Amino acid sequence: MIGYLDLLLRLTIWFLLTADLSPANIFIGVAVAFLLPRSSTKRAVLKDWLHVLWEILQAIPIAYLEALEMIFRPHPQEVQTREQVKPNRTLGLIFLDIFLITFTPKTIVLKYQEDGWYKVHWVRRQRRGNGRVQERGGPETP
Amino acid sequence: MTEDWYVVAIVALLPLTAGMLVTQVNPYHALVIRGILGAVAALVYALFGAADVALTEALVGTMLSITLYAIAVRSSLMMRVGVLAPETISTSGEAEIVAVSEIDRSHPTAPVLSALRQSLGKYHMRLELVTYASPLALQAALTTKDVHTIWLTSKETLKSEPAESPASDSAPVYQLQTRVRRLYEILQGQLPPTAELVYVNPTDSSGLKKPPEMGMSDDSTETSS
Amino acid sequence: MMNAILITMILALLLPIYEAWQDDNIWQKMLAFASIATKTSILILVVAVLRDDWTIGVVGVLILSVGNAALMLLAHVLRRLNEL
Amino acid sequence: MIDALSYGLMGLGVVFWFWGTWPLLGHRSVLYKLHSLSVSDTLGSMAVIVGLLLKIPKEWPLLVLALISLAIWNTVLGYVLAYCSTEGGGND
Repeated sequence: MIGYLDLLLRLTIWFLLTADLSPANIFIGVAVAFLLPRSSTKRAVLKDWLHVLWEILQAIPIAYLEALEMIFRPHPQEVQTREQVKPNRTLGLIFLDIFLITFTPKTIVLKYQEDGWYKVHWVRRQRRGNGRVQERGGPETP
Repeated sequence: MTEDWYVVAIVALLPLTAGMLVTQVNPYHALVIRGILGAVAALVYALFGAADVALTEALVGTMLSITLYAIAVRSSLMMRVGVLAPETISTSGEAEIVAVSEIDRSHPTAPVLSALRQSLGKYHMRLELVTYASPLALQAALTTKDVHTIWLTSKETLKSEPAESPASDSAPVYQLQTRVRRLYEILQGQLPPTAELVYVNPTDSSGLKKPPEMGMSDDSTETSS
Repeated sequence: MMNAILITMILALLLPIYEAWQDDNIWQKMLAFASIATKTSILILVVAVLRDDWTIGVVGVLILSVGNAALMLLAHVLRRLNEL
Repeated sequence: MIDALSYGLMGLGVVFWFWGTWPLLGHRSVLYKLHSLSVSDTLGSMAVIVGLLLKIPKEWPLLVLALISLAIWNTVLGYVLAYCSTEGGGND
Protein backbone atom coordinates (compact mmCIF):
# COMPACT_ATOMS: atom_id res chain seq x y z
CA MET A 1 0.00 0.00 0.00
CA ILE A 2 2.73 2.50 -0.80
CA GLY A 3 0.84 4.98 -2.89
CA TYR A 4 0.40 2.67 -5.86
CA LEU A 5 -1.55 5.39 -7.70
CA ASP A 6 1.50 7.60 -7.47
CA LEU A 7 3.70 4.89 -8.96
CA LEU A 8 1.18 4.19 -11.66
CA LEU A 9 1.14 7.86 -12.67
CA ARG A 10 4.93 7.99 -12.92
CA LEU A 11 5.11 4.78 -14.91
CA THR A 12 2.43 6.07 -17.30
CA ILE A 13 4.38 9.25 -17.93
CA TRP A 14 7.61 7.27 -18.38
CA PHE A 15 6.13 4.86 -20.92
CA LEU A 16 4.38 7.62 -22.81
CA LEU A 17 7.62 9.59 -22.99
CA THR A 18 9.84 6.71 -24.04
CA ALA A 19 7.33 4.58 -25.98
CA ASP A 20 9.49 1.53 -25.47
CA LEU A 21 8.37 -1.70 -23.84
CA SER A 22 11.68 -3.56 -23.77
CA PRO A 23 12.58 -5.24 -20.43
CA ALA A 24 15.48 -2.86 -19.83
CA ASN A 25 13.24 0.15 -20.23
CA ILE A 26 10.56 -1.30 -17.97
CA PHE A 27 13.22 -1.95 -15.34
CA ILE A 28 14.56 1.61 -15.58
CA GLY A 29 11.04 3.03 -15.37
CA VAL A 30 10.13 1.00 -12.28
CA ALA A 31 13.42 1.87 -10.61
CA VAL A 32 13.02 5.59 -11.28
CA ALA A 33 9.41 5.51 -10.11
CA PHE A 34 10.46 3.91 -6.83
CA LEU A 35 13.51 6.09 -6.32
CA LEU A 36 11.80 9.45 -6.78
CA PRO A 37 10.74 10.92 -3.45
CA ARG A 38 7.14 10.47 -2.47
CA SER A 39 5.01 12.81 -0.45
CA SER A 40 3.58 11.42 2.75
CA THR A 41 0.31 13.32 2.70
CA LYS A 42 -3.10 11.76 2.99
CA ARG A 43 -3.67 8.90 0.55
CA ALA A 44 -6.25 9.56 -2.06
CA VAL A 45 -9.08 7.12 -2.40
CA LEU A 46 -9.16 5.27 -5.70
CA LYS A 47 -12.91 5.76 -6.10
CA ASP A 48 -12.56 9.55 -5.86
CA TRP A 49 -9.80 9.54 -8.43
CA LEU A 50 -11.82 7.47 -10.88
CA HIS A 51 -14.71 9.83 -10.35
CA VAL A 52 -12.50 12.84 -11.09
CA LEU A 53 -11.04 11.16 -14.17
CA TRP A 54 -14.56 10.57 -15.43
CA GLU A 55 -15.38 14.21 -14.75
CA ILE A 56 -12.32 15.34 -16.71
CA LEU A 57 -13.38 13.20 -19.67
CA GLN A 58 -16.82 14.76 -19.43
CA ALA A 59 -15.35 18.24 -19.16
CA ILE A 60 -13.59 18.08 -22.54
CA PRO A 61 -16.75 18.07 -24.73
CA ILE A 62 -18.36 20.60 -22.38
CA ALA A 63 -15.34 22.86 -22.82
CA TYR A 64 -15.56 22.61 -26.61
CA LEU A 65 -19.29 23.31 -26.53
CA GLU A 66 -18.68 26.38 -24.35
CA ALA A 67 -15.95 27.54 -26.69
CA LEU A 68 -18.26 27.26 -29.70
CA GLU A 69 -20.97 29.07 -27.77
CA MET A 70 -18.53 31.87 -26.94
CA ILE A 71 -17.55 32.10 -30.58
CA PHE A 72 -21.07 32.36 -31.99
CA ARG A 73 -22.60 34.47 -29.21
CA PRO A 74 -20.27 37.06 -27.68
CA HIS A 75 -20.02 37.07 -23.90
CA PRO A 76 -19.04 40.64 -23.05
CA GLN A 77 -20.05 40.62 -19.39
CA GLU A 78 -17.59 39.83 -16.58
CA VAL A 79 -18.92 38.55 -13.25
CA GLN A 80 -17.23 37.31 -10.09
CA THR A 81 -18.82 34.73 -7.84
CA ARG A 82 -17.82 32.73 -4.80
CA GLU A 83 -18.43 29.02 -4.78
CA GLN A 84 -18.16 26.59 -1.93
CA VAL A 85 -15.75 23.68 -2.01
CA LYS A 86 -17.32 20.26 -1.72
CA PRO A 87 -16.73 18.74 1.71
CA ASN A 88 -14.07 16.12 2.50
CA ARG A 89 -11.67 16.84 -0.31
CA THR A 90 -7.99 16.09 -0.20
CA LEU A 91 -5.56 18.65 -1.59
CA GLY A 92 -5.19 16.72 -4.82
CA LEU A 93 -8.92 16.64 -5.35
CA ILE A 94 -9.21 20.37 -4.67
CA PHE A 95 -6.51 20.89 -7.29
CA LEU A 96 -8.52 18.81 -9.73
CA ASP A 97 -11.66 20.77 -8.95
CA ILE A 98 -9.82 24.01 -9.67
CA PHE A 99 -8.49 22.40 -12.83
CA LEU A 100 -11.97 21.44 -13.95
CA ILE A 101 -13.40 24.90 -13.34
CA THR A 102 -10.51 26.68 -15.06
CA PHE A 103 -10.44 24.23 -17.96
CA THR A 104 -13.86 25.28 -19.20
CA PRO A 105 -13.37 28.57 -21.03
CA LYS A 106 -16.23 30.52 -19.46
CA THR A 107 -14.93 30.19 -15.91
CA ILE A 108 -11.58 30.79 -14.23
CA VAL A 109 -10.76 30.23 -10.57
CA LEU A 110 -9.13 33.40 -9.28
CA LYS A 111 -8.30 32.28 -5.83
CA TYR A 112 -8.77 29.36 -3.52
CA GLN A 113 -9.42 30.71 -0.04
CA GLU A 114 -8.40 28.53 2.87
CA ASP A 115 -11.84 28.69 4.48
CA GLY A 116 -13.34 26.60 1.72
CA TRP A 117 -14.40 29.01 -1.01
CA TYR A 118 -13.31 29.55 -4.56
CA LYS A 119 -13.39 32.96 -6.17
CA VAL A 120 -14.61 32.28 -9.69
CA HIS A 121 -14.54 34.71 -12.60
CA TRP A 122 -17.16 34.27 -15.30
CA VAL A 123 -17.96 35.73 -18.69
CA ARG A 124 -21.68 36.05 -19.35
CA ARG A 125 -23.92 37.12 -22.16
CA GLN A 126 -26.60 39.05 -20.30
CA ARG A 127 -26.14 42.50 -18.90
CA ARG A 128 -27.15 41.74 -15.34
CA GLY A 129 -25.28 41.37 -12.07
CA ASN A 130 -22.95 44.14 -13.11
CA GLY A 131 -19.58 43.02 -11.86
CA ARG A 132 -20.59 42.56 -8.26
CA VAL A 133 -19.59 39.59 -6.16
CA GLN A 134 -22.38 37.08 -5.81
CA GLU A 135 -22.69 34.46 -3.14
CA ARG A 136 -23.56 30.97 -4.13
CA GLY A 137 -24.78 28.47 -1.63
CA GLY A 138 -24.69 24.88 -2.71
CA PRO A 139 -21.81 23.10 -4.34
CA GLU A 140 -22.20 23.13 -8.05
CA THR A 141 -20.13 22.51 -11.09
CA PRO A 142 -20.32 24.95 -13.93
CA MET B 1 10.56 25.90 -53.16
CA THR B 2 7.18 26.31 -51.51
CA GLU B 3 8.25 24.51 -48.38
CA ASP B 4 10.90 27.14 -47.83
CA TRP B 5 8.32 29.87 -47.38
CA TYR B 6 7.41 28.92 -43.87
CA VAL B 7 11.07 28.57 -42.93
CA VAL B 8 11.73 32.13 -44.05
CA ALA B 9 8.62 33.36 -42.25
CA ILE B 10 9.59 31.70 -38.98
CA VAL B 11 13.23 32.77 -39.14
CA ALA B 12 12.11 36.35 -39.76
CA LEU B 13 10.43 36.27 -36.36
CA LEU B 14 13.79 35.99 -34.64
CA PRO B 15 15.24 39.42 -35.58
CA LEU B 16 11.78 40.88 -35.05
CA THR B 17 11.59 39.79 -31.43
CA ALA B 18 15.26 40.59 -30.88
CA GLY B 19 14.61 44.13 -32.08
CA MET B 20 11.67 44.35 -29.71
CA LEU B 21 13.90 43.19 -26.88
CA VAL B 22 16.64 45.75 -27.38
CA THR B 23 14.19 48.64 -27.64
CA GLN B 24 12.57 47.93 -24.27
CA VAL B 25 13.24 50.50 -21.57
CA ASN B 26 11.58 48.92 -18.56
CA PRO B 27 13.72 45.99 -17.33
CA TYR B 28 10.71 43.90 -16.36
CA HIS B 29 9.12 44.31 -19.76
CA ALA B 30 12.48 43.35 -21.25
CA LEU B 31 12.40 40.15 -19.18
CA VAL B 32 9.03 39.17 -20.61
CA ILE B 33 10.21 39.94 -24.14
CA ARG B 34 13.33 37.88 -23.45
CA GLY B 35 11.04 34.96 -22.70
CA ILE B 36 9.26 35.51 -26.00
CA LEU B 37 12.61 35.68 -27.80
CA GLY B 38 13.62 32.41 -26.12
CA ALA B 39 10.43 30.68 -27.27
CA VAL B 40 10.87 31.92 -30.85
CA ALA B 41 14.56 30.99 -30.85
CA ALA B 42 13.72 27.47 -29.68
CA LEU B 43 11.24 27.24 -32.54
CA VAL B 44 13.84 28.36 -35.07
CA TYR B 45 16.48 25.95 -33.76
CA ALA B 46 14.01 23.07 -33.84
CA LEU B 47 13.06 24.06 -37.37
CA PHE B 48 16.66 23.67 -38.49
CA GLY B 49 16.82 20.28 -36.87
CA ALA B 50 19.00 21.25 -33.91
CA ALA B 51 16.92 19.47 -31.31
CA ASP B 52 19.56 19.67 -28.58
CA VAL B 53 20.15 23.39 -29.06
CA ALA B 54 16.41 24.05 -29.01
CA LEU B 55 16.02 22.11 -25.78
CA THR B 56 18.95 23.96 -24.21
CA GLU B 57 17.51 27.29 -25.29
CA ALA B 58 14.17 26.42 -23.73
CA LEU B 59 15.62 25.12 -20.49
CA VAL B 60 18.55 27.46 -19.88
CA GLY B 61 17.88 30.44 -22.14
CA THR B 62 14.25 30.83 -21.23
CA MET B 63 13.67 29.29 -17.85
CA LEU B 64 16.92 29.65 -15.95
CA SER B 65 18.11 32.98 -17.33
CA ILE B 66 14.73 34.64 -16.90
CA THR B 67 14.40 33.44 -13.34
CA LEU B 68 17.93 34.51 -12.43
CA TYR B 69 17.59 37.88 -14.16
CA ALA B 70 14.22 38.49 -12.53
CA ILE B 71 15.76 37.96 -9.12
CA ALA B 72 18.84 40.03 -10.01
CA VAL B 73 16.80 42.95 -11.36
CA ARG B 74 14.44 42.76 -8.43
CA SER B 75 17.21 42.94 -5.85
CA SER B 76 19.46 45.46 -7.58
CA LEU B 77 16.95 48.05 -8.77
CA MET B 78 16.15 49.08 -5.24
CA MET B 79 16.95 51.88 -2.85
CA ARG B 80 17.49 50.73 0.69
CA VAL B 81 16.54 53.35 3.23
CA GLY B 82 17.57 52.95 6.84
CA VAL B 83 15.04 54.12 9.43
CA LEU B 84 14.90 53.89 13.18
CA ALA B 85 13.05 50.98 14.72
CA PRO B 86 9.81 51.77 16.58
CA GLU B 87 11.03 50.62 20.00
CA THR B 88 13.74 53.23 20.40
CA ILE B 89 11.80 56.37 19.60
CA SER B 90 8.08 56.02 19.78
CA THR B 91 7.39 59.73 20.16
CA SER B 92 8.98 61.18 17.05
CA GLY B 93 6.72 59.22 14.73
CA GLU B 94 9.11 58.66 11.87
CA ALA B 95 10.05 55.29 13.17
CA GLU B 96 6.62 53.90 12.46
CA ILE B 97 7.00 54.58 8.75
CA VAL B 98 7.08 50.93 7.90
CA ALA B 99 3.88 50.11 9.68
CA VAL B 100 2.00 53.34 9.25
CA SER B 101 2.58 54.44 5.69
CA GLU B 102 0.54 51.70 4.11
CA ILE B 103 -2.61 52.49 6.06
CA ASP B 104 -2.55 56.06 7.20
CA ARG B 105 -2.37 58.55 4.35
CA SER B 106 -2.56 61.55 6.66
CA HIS B 107 0.57 60.60 8.59
CA PRO B 108 3.34 63.20 8.18
CA THR B 109 5.70 60.70 6.54
CA ALA B 110 3.18 59.67 3.88
CA PRO B 111 3.80 62.51 1.36
CA VAL B 112 7.56 62.01 1.60
CA LEU B 113 7.25 58.28 1.07
CA SER B 114 4.92 58.65 -1.88
CA ALA B 115 7.16 61.28 -3.43
CA LEU B 116 10.12 58.94 -2.99
CA ARG B 117 8.24 56.04 -4.55
CA GLN B 118 7.06 58.19 -7.43
CA SER B 119 10.43 59.62 -8.35
CA LEU B 120 12.10 56.22 -7.99
CA GLY B 121 9.32 54.62 -10.04
CA LYS B 122 10.36 56.70 -13.06
CA TYR B 123 13.59 54.73 -13.02
CA HIS B 124 11.76 51.43 -12.30
CA MET B 125 13.30 51.30 -8.85
CA ARG B 126 11.69 50.14 -5.66
CA LEU B 127 11.95 51.42 -2.12
CA GLU B 128 12.92 49.16 0.72
CA LEU B 129 12.85 50.31 4.33
CA VAL B 130 15.32 48.74 6.74
CA THR B 131 14.92 49.39 10.44
CA TYR B 132 17.83 50.04 12.79
CA ALA B 133 17.80 50.21 16.55
CA SER B 134 19.70 53.45 17.15
CA PRO B 135 20.99 56.53 15.27
CA LEU B 136 24.48 55.17 15.77
CA ALA B 137 23.58 51.98 13.98
CA LEU B 138 22.00 54.06 11.22
CA GLN B 139 25.18 56.05 10.65
CA ALA B 140 27.23 52.88 10.76
CA ALA B 141 24.97 51.28 8.19
CA LEU B 142 25.47 54.24 5.89
CA THR B 143 29.24 54.23 6.19
CA THR B 144 29.53 50.47 5.78
CA LYS B 145 27.36 50.74 2.62
CA ASP B 146 24.66 48.57 4.10
CA VAL B 147 21.99 51.05 3.01
CA HIS B 148 21.97 53.75 0.34
CA THR B 149 20.11 56.38 2.29
CA ILE B 150 19.23 57.00 5.89
CA TRP B 151 16.16 58.80 7.13
CA LEU B 152 16.52 61.05 10.17
CA THR B 153 14.36 63.61 11.88
CA SER B 154 15.73 67.09 12.49
CA LYS B 155 16.09 66.23 16.14
CA GLU B 156 19.07 64.06 15.44
CA THR B 157 20.64 66.02 12.60
CA LEU B 158 20.27 69.67 13.63
CA LYS B 159 21.74 69.29 17.06
CA SER B 160 23.86 72.42 16.67
CA GLU B 161 20.86 74.72 16.34
CA PRO B 162 18.53 73.75 19.16
CA ALA B 163 16.37 76.82 18.57
CA GLU B 164 14.98 75.37 15.35
CA SER B 165 12.20 73.03 16.30
CA PRO B 166 10.41 70.65 13.91
CA ALA B 167 7.11 72.21 14.91
CA SER B 168 7.41 75.05 12.41
CA ASP B 169 5.76 74.20 9.12
CA SER B 170 8.26 75.51 6.65
CA ALA B 171 11.39 73.96 8.10
CA PRO B 172 12.27 70.45 6.98
CA VAL B 173 11.28 67.85 9.55
CA TYR B 174 13.03 64.92 7.95
CA GLN B 175 16.47 64.64 6.55
CA LEU B 176 17.48 62.03 4.02
CA GLN B 177 21.19 61.44 3.79
CA THR B 178 22.32 59.52 0.77
CA ARG B 179 25.78 58.29 -0.10
CA VAL B 180 25.03 57.61 -3.77
CA ARG B 181 25.60 60.56 -6.07
CA ARG B 182 23.16 59.28 -8.69
CA LEU B 183 20.36 58.84 -6.16
CA TYR B 184 20.96 62.41 -5.01
CA GLU B 185 20.61 63.62 -8.59
CA ILE B 186 17.46 61.58 -9.14
CA LEU B 187 15.73 62.69 -5.97
CA GLN B 188 16.82 66.33 -6.03
CA GLY B 189 13.83 68.64 -6.11
CA GLN B 190 11.37 65.76 -6.03
CA LEU B 191 10.70 65.70 -2.31
CA PRO B 192 8.06 67.77 -0.46
CA PRO B 193 9.25 70.67 1.74
CA THR B 194 9.08 68.64 4.93
CA ALA B 195 12.03 66.54 3.78
CA GLU B 196 15.54 67.66 3.04
CA LEU B 197 17.98 65.75 0.88
CA VAL B 198 21.68 65.71 1.71
CA TYR B 199 24.54 64.09 -0.13
CA VAL B 200 27.10 62.49 2.15
CA ASN B 201 30.47 61.55 0.77
CA PRO B 202 31.15 58.13 2.23
CA THR B 203 34.93 58.50 1.99
CA ASP B 204 35.29 61.59 4.19
CA SER B 205 33.37 61.17 7.40
CA SER B 206 33.84 64.83 8.40
CA GLY B 207 31.20 65.94 5.94
CA LEU B 208 27.82 67.14 7.05
CA LYS B 209 27.41 65.05 10.11
CA LYS B 210 29.20 65.03 13.37
CA PRO B 211 31.26 62.00 14.29
CA PRO B 212 28.91 59.26 15.41
CA GLU B 213 30.44 58.95 18.90
CA MET B 214 29.64 62.55 19.75
CA GLY B 215 26.23 62.35 18.21
CA MET B 216 25.44 59.29 20.21
CA SER B 217 26.47 60.84 23.51
CA ASP B 218 24.34 63.85 22.75
CA ASP B 219 21.39 61.82 21.68
CA SER B 220 21.45 59.41 24.55
CA THR B 221 19.21 61.49 26.74
CA GLU B 222 16.48 61.67 24.11
CA THR B 223 16.70 58.35 22.44
CA SER B 224 16.63 56.29 25.60
CA SER B 225 13.48 57.92 26.85
CA MET C 1 -2.36 21.62 -47.21
CA MET C 2 0.02 21.28 -44.27
CA ASN C 3 1.95 24.27 -45.60
CA ALA C 4 -1.19 26.39 -45.66
CA ILE C 5 -2.02 25.43 -42.09
CA LEU C 6 1.55 26.20 -41.02
CA ILE C 7 1.51 29.63 -42.65
CA THR C 8 -1.82 30.45 -40.99
CA MET C 9 -0.41 29.38 -37.65
CA ILE C 10 2.59 31.68 -38.13
CA LEU C 11 0.18 34.52 -38.86
CA ALA C 12 -1.66 33.69 -35.63
CA LEU C 13 1.69 33.80 -33.83
CA LEU C 14 2.23 37.36 -35.06
CA LEU C 15 -0.82 38.61 -33.12
CA PRO C 16 0.54 38.05 -29.59
CA ILE C 17 3.97 39.31 -30.66
CA TYR C 18 2.39 42.57 -31.77
CA GLU C 19 0.41 42.69 -28.54
CA ALA C 20 3.56 42.19 -26.45
CA TRP C 21 5.17 45.07 -28.31
CA GLN C 22 2.33 47.58 -28.11
CA ASP C 23 0.85 47.06 -24.64
CA ASP C 24 2.66 48.60 -21.69
CA ASN C 25 0.91 46.70 -18.93
CA ILE C 26 3.16 43.94 -17.61
CA TRP C 27 0.33 41.43 -17.21
CA GLN C 28 -0.87 41.94 -20.76
CA LYS C 29 2.68 41.22 -21.87
CA MET C 30 2.69 38.11 -19.72
CA LEU C 31 -0.51 36.94 -21.40
CA ALA C 32 1.12 37.45 -24.79
CA PHE C 33 4.16 35.51 -23.58
CA ALA C 34 1.96 32.63 -22.43
CA SER C 35 0.23 32.58 -25.77
CA ILE C 36 3.51 32.63 -27.69
CA ALA C 37 5.05 29.87 -25.55
CA THR C 38 2.16 27.53 -26.31
CA LYS C 39 1.95 28.47 -29.97
CA THR C 40 5.65 27.97 -30.66
CA SER C 41 5.69 24.52 -29.11
CA ILE C 42 2.62 23.48 -31.09
CA LEU C 43 4.38 24.81 -34.19
CA ILE C 44 7.39 22.65 -33.35
CA LEU C 45 5.10 19.62 -33.11
CA VAL C 46 3.48 20.45 -36.45
CA VAL C 47 6.88 20.84 -38.10
CA ALA C 48 7.96 17.52 -36.57
CA VAL C 49 4.94 15.75 -38.04
CA LEU C 50 5.38 17.52 -41.38
CA ARG C 51 8.98 16.38 -41.69
CA ASP C 52 8.43 13.09 -39.89
CA ASP C 53 11.45 13.88 -37.72
CA TRP C 54 10.69 12.60 -34.29
CA THR C 55 13.58 14.05 -32.34
CA ILE C 56 12.04 17.47 -32.96
CA GLY C 57 8.74 16.14 -31.68
CA VAL C 58 10.28 15.08 -28.37
CA VAL C 59 11.79 18.54 -28.00
CA GLY C 60 8.39 20.09 -28.70
CA VAL C 61 6.75 18.04 -25.97
CA LEU C 62 9.49 18.88 -23.47
CA ILE C 63 9.35 22.60 -24.29
CA LEU C 64 5.58 22.50 -23.92
CA SER C 65 5.95 21.48 -20.31
CA VAL C 66 9.04 23.52 -19.45
CA GLY C 67 8.25 26.89 -21.00
CA ASN C 68 5.17 27.20 -18.86
CA ALA C 69 7.12 26.55 -15.68
CA ALA C 70 9.29 29.58 -16.41
CA LEU C 71 6.16 31.63 -16.94
CA MET C 72 4.74 30.66 -13.58
CA LEU C 73 7.97 31.50 -11.77
CA LEU C 74 8.10 34.88 -13.50
CA ALA C 75 4.44 35.52 -12.67
CA HIS C 76 5.11 34.92 -9.00
CA VAL C 77 8.17 37.16 -8.97
CA LEU C 78 6.15 39.93 -10.63
CA ARG C 79 3.33 39.46 -8.15
CA ARG C 80 5.74 39.87 -5.23
CA LEU C 81 7.01 43.00 -6.93
CA ASN C 82 3.58 44.59 -7.01
CA GLU C 83 3.00 43.83 -3.35
CA LEU C 84 5.89 45.99 -2.20
CA MET D 1 -11.73 9.92 -44.49
CA ILE D 2 -9.25 9.98 -41.63
CA ASP D 3 -7.23 12.52 -43.57
CA ALA D 4 -10.19 14.84 -43.97
CA LEU D 5 -11.03 14.52 -40.28
CA SER D 6 -7.47 15.33 -39.32
CA TYR D 7 -7.32 18.39 -41.56
CA GLY D 8 -10.72 19.44 -40.26
CA LEU D 9 -9.52 19.25 -36.67
CA MET D 10 -6.39 21.20 -37.47
CA GLY D 11 -8.44 23.81 -39.29
CA LEU D 12 -10.75 24.04 -36.29
CA GLY D 13 -7.72 24.49 -34.04
CA VAL D 14 -6.37 27.29 -36.21
CA VAL D 15 -9.77 28.99 -36.26
CA PHE D 16 -9.85 28.76 -32.44
CA TRP D 17 -6.35 30.23 -32.33
CA PHE D 18 -7.37 33.24 -34.36
CA TRP D 19 -10.63 33.76 -32.52
CA GLY D 20 -9.00 33.50 -29.11
CA THR D 21 -5.90 35.54 -29.90
CA TRP D 22 -7.71 38.42 -31.57
CA PRO D 23 -9.15 39.83 -28.29
CA LEU D 24 -5.57 40.19 -27.00
CA LEU D 25 -5.25 43.31 -29.12
CA GLY D 26 -8.28 44.97 -27.53
CA HIS D 27 -8.43 46.93 -24.34
CA ARG D 28 -10.21 44.47 -22.08
CA SER D 29 -9.12 43.33 -18.64
CA VAL D 30 -6.49 40.64 -18.19
CA LEU D 31 -9.10 38.16 -16.98
CA TYR D 32 -11.33 38.63 -20.01
CA LYS D 33 -8.40 38.01 -22.32
CA LEU D 34 -7.52 34.97 -20.25
CA HIS D 35 -10.93 33.47 -20.98
CA SER D 36 -10.46 33.82 -24.71
CA LEU D 37 -6.88 32.60 -24.48
CA SER D 38 -8.06 29.44 -22.76
CA VAL D 39 -10.27 28.86 -25.80
CA SER D 40 -7.44 29.35 -28.24
CA ASP D 41 -4.37 28.04 -26.49
CA THR D 42 -5.83 25.07 -24.65
CA LEU D 43 -8.74 23.92 -26.77
CA GLY D 44 -7.42 25.07 -30.14
CA SER D 45 -4.01 23.53 -29.55
CA MET D 46 -5.62 20.31 -28.32
CA ALA D 47 -7.62 20.16 -31.55
CA VAL D 48 -4.42 20.65 -33.55
CA ILE D 49 -2.64 17.88 -31.66
CA VAL D 50 -5.55 15.47 -32.11
CA GLY D 51 -5.42 16.31 -35.80
CA LEU D 52 -1.71 15.47 -35.85
CA LEU D 53 -2.44 12.29 -33.91
CA LEU D 54 -4.87 11.13 -36.57
CA LYS D 55 -2.29 11.90 -39.23
CA ILE D 56 0.52 9.93 -37.63
CA PRO D 57 -1.04 7.35 -35.33
CA LYS D 58 2.20 5.41 -34.86
CA GLU D 59 3.65 8.13 -32.60
CA TRP D 60 0.63 8.13 -30.31
CA PRO D 61 2.42 7.91 -26.94
CA LEU D 62 4.28 11.16 -27.37
CA LEU D 63 1.32 13.03 -28.77
CA VAL D 64 -0.91 11.78 -25.96
CA LEU D 65 1.67 13.04 -23.50
CA ALA D 66 1.72 16.37 -25.34
CA LEU D 67 -2.07 16.48 -25.12
CA ILE D 68 -2.10 15.79 -21.37
CA SER D 69 0.71 18.19 -20.52
CA LEU D 70 -0.85 20.88 -22.71
CA ALA D 71 -4.21 20.59 -20.97
CA ILE D 72 -2.79 20.48 -17.46
CA TRP D 73 -0.09 23.13 -17.81
CA ASN D 74 -2.18 25.63 -19.72
CA THR D 75 -5.04 25.35 -17.25
CA VAL D 76 -2.75 25.70 -14.25
CA LEU D 77 -1.03 28.60 -15.97
CA GLY D 78 -4.39 30.29 -16.47
CA TYR D 79 -5.10 29.92 -12.78
CA VAL D 80 -1.64 31.18 -11.76
CA LEU D 81 -1.83 34.18 -14.08
CA ALA D 82 -5.32 35.05 -12.87
CA TYR D 83 -4.25 34.72 -9.26
CA CYS D 84 -1.04 36.71 -9.65
CA SER D 85 -2.52 39.50 -11.73
CA THR D 86 -5.36 40.14 -9.29
CA GLU D 87 -3.46 39.62 -6.02
CA GLY D 88 -0.65 42.08 -6.59
CA GLY D 89 -2.95 44.91 -7.57
CA GLY D 90 -1.29 45.02 -10.96
CA ASN D 91 -4.59 44.75 -12.77
CA ASP D 92 -4.87 48.34 -13.85
